[in-house]
Amino acid sequence: MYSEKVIDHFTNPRNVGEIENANGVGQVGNAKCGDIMRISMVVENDVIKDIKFKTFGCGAAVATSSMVTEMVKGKSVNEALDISNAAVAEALGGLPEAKLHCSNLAADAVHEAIKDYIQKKTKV
Amino acid sequence: MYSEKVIDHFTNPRNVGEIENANGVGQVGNAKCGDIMRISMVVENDVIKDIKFKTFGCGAAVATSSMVTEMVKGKSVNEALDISNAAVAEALGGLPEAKLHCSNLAADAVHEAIKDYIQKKTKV
Amino acid sequence: MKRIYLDHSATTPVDPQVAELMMVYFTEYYGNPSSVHSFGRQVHKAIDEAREKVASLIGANPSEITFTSGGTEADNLAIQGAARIRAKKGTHLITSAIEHHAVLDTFKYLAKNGYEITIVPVDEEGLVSVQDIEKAIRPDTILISIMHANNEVGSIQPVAEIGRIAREKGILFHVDAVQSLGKLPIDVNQMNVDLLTISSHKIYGPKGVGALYIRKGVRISPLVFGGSQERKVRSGTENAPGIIGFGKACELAGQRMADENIELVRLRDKLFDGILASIDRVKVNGPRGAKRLPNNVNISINFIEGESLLLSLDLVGIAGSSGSACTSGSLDPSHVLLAMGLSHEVAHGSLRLSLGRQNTDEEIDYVLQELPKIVQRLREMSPLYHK
Amino acid sequence: MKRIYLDHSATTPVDPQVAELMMVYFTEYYGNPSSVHSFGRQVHKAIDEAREKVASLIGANPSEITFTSGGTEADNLAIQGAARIRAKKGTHLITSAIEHHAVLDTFKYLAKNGYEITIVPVDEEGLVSVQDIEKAIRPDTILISIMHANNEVGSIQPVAEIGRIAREKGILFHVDAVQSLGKLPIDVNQMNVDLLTISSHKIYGPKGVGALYIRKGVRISPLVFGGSQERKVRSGTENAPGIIGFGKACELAGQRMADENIELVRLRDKLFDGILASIDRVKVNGPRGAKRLPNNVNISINFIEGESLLLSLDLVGIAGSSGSACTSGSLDPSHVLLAMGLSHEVAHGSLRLSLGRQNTDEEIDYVLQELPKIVQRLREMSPLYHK
Ligand SMILES: Cc1ncc(COP(=O)(O)O)c(C=O)c1O
Ligand SMILES: Cc1ncc(COP(=O)(O)O)c(C=O)c1O
Ligand code: FES
Ligand code: FES
Repeated sequence: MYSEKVIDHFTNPRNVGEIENANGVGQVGNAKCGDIMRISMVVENDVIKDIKFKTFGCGAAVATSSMVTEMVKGKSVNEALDISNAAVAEALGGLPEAKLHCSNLAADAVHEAIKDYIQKKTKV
Repeated sequence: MYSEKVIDHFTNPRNVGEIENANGVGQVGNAKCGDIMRISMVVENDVIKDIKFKTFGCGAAVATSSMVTEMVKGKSVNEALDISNAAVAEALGGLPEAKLHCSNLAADAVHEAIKDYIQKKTKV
Repeated sequence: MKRIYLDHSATTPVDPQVAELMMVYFTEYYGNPSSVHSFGRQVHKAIDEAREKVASLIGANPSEITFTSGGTEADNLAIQGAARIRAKKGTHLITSAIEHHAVLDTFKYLAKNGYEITIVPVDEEGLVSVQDIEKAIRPDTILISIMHANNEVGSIQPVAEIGRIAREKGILFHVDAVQSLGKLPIDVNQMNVDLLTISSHKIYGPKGVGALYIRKGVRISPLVFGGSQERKVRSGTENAPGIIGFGKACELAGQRMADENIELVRLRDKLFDGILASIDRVKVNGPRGAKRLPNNVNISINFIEGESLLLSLDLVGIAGSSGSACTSGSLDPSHVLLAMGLSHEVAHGSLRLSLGRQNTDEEIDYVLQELPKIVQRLREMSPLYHK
Repeated sequence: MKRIYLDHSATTPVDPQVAELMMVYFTEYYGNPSSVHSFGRQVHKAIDEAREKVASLIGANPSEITFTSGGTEADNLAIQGAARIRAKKGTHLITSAIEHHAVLDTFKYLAKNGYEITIVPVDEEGLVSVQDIEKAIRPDTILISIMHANNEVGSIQPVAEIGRIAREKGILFHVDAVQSLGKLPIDVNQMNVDLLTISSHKIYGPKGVGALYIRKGVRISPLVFGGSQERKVRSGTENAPGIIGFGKACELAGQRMADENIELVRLRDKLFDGILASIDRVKVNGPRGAKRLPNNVNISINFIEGESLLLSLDLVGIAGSSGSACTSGSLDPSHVLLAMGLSHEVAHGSLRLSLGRQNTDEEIDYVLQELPKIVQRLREMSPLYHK
């Protein structure tokens, strides 16, 4: 049911973990099935220098998490905000229909982390 | 579904036909499935000397017809009146449950023919 | 002894290719298609492919195919399911007098449970008239169910025209195509069909599998709940080997239909002509020629009774069927023959010989040699027969 | 790669003896069992024999067995059929929170159609209490439906005691014995059961076949009409090869059950003990010991999610199942685990490994070697996990 690319990202997920000195952290829960994803990132001059994820969820949730971190790493926060859930699913070669909701986790968590970064920046 | 005895009486029915100079004739129809049996017999001194049948009906109807003619041939009419439908079915080694109604044809037709004989006799 | 099977309308042997394929799904790829693991995923994929093959034989989209346990369940699902979901729109349903029991008994059940039904008659050839259907339509009519081809006498109904009328009036149209599948071209769009019943074991697939075509957008209530398989219309662990076998059978039928029909028609007409030439007082039941299924022969042989005839044929190795009351377990002879105006007696003496893929000229010759002898013997036993 | 199948509660492979037997009825003895001719009669006889074998495994009379297309249909037939025929006596039905969807969804359907239902809870081990059932009974209660053994956590219910109470009060008692057939002794008389559901594909028989035991004298309404096969309770051309295969599977199960169970219990407990010894923060779901099916292992592994676990296991060749929401297609994790009081999160991390006839010690060793590594990897990916 999953594409090879999904299986690849699931078995060898990129950027797993938590960054201790992150300046942008976002966590979202998937209302549909109760899953959770946390993104931590280091942003310098509005560019995402480093990013890691932790995910509690299905194969699609893990793969989209991994994929989205690859997609935004090195990008500016504005570019990253433009990346949609659909774009992540597409980059994985598509997801089964029943699993499309899982891809929402990934982009949303990144967007939350960026929001966190912007808020912190504004406060300083 | 049919016993070997039924199949034997069906394939080699005894006493098929019509007796021209019969002095007892009986015909019955099977209300259940619309089938017909006709018995003609020659009775002398209340003994069934000869008997023949014609039947329009299923395998069980044909076999019971054949069997009943064998059972009553040479018997007195009183003995013949004592032969029940169940006895005919039994003599054939049993009939499938759905076919028990067919055995009613056989004994009934014989009894009708005997009635006919007695009525004719009484008139004379 | 020769064994000649001429009862293909009752059921067919499973094609060896189909049986071989199913075997693999019994013992090797046996997973539950709903499972996450590879044992299940392989099966899921094979079911998807089967769905495409079934859909393709009737001009449908794979997503419009719901697998069931057979034609009977599919007929019930279509009719009960449509009646329940449309009850607020109306409660009147139309069918014909010669439908299969799976349709007629379902109509009778609904008639006892708050619905009104109209059963249109047929002519002496077993054909429904489009005008009769049109006249039967009321403002509260919600469903018309007419079979594509009749299982007893092979008469082919004007379903495309009926479909056009139903579509115009916004009435759901169900077609029981169990007998026509693989024998007549079927296109659910050309025929304006909303619901179409098919069954595997009539086309050299396994018994216990069928399907209901449900036009995209048409909703019906399920009969059976739990598990939500088959797009929530039909629950239960999928009969994966059966479905996959059905798919293969559809594929083979699609490939072979054209050639096979030429042969079936030839053998059918040889059988008809041979019987009519060698036995007197025989009546052909149903139309002859193009309005008849290519594989169906049905005659009434006066003065003799069907079960006796079948038994006698069986004793020389020939398997056929009859509309006689004595074979039916019920009290009446075939409702189809009675609806065509046959008397009880004549209906009783009916014989259906339905041809299939493997029948040969030699087999037909053998039947034409044995049948007259048997008829002669039985007529001599019959109180109705006078030379 | 090794392929280890540990999902026997979802479905089993068909036993080679069963498959071989079915093959004969696909291609050689393929007649319709309702036919008069020898092609049909042979099949009729084989179906009768199958019925005896099925009946014998549950202590029933052959005439009390009605074949269906599977467990789901049998559950529906029992519950819908009993509810419809008893509607005048009363409209209240009782079941438990951990029934299969085939039962629960049917109850929910009835609840929307004029019936009242009570769903009794279970304790943290997944066991129904007899007292709860007793308390739920009302004067208008017409049916109690309780499963023999649960398909997810293997808990064995006190059905005999519930049956005794139902019998005393004149309430019909239905038992879904799909998971216990061939694994626990079943005697419909000792258990005071009126209706009992079984399914072939859980005991090494083919998919798409099941049966409903209907106690002599108990009447239920049919779901499907037409043709009057299966004593008018279930119409449709019989799935003869399937039924005959089911019969054979029952015969084999009866012969092997005692020996097989000893082995299953041993492997089950080895798996449990091994997992508990090598992985921390693991919860056993369901009772241990004699109140559990011999072949069922179910655990919740904290901080990880079921589908990820299944996928990871699948990638090393191990097939299991999970009550995770992510595998269910619905939005909620297993209703069984939730009813037992598990939180959403913990239910999510559940893993069911269900053993079968061919599993070996080596296979269990392999699982015990791979599982901890996978759990470790997934936990490291989990935002919930802190060492
Ligand atoms: C016209 C027609 N409809 C429905 C059915 C029922 O199909 P099944 O035998 O698959 O239940 C049959 C065959 O028995 C049939 O000939
Ligand atoms: C307890 C229980 N009841 C009913 C069913 C349904 O049976 P089937 O798969 O034959 O439809 C199953 C299995 O899926 C089950 O485990
Ligand atoms: S005579 Fe009609 S069933 Fe026997
Ligand atoms: S995260 Fe739950 S289904 Fe994908």
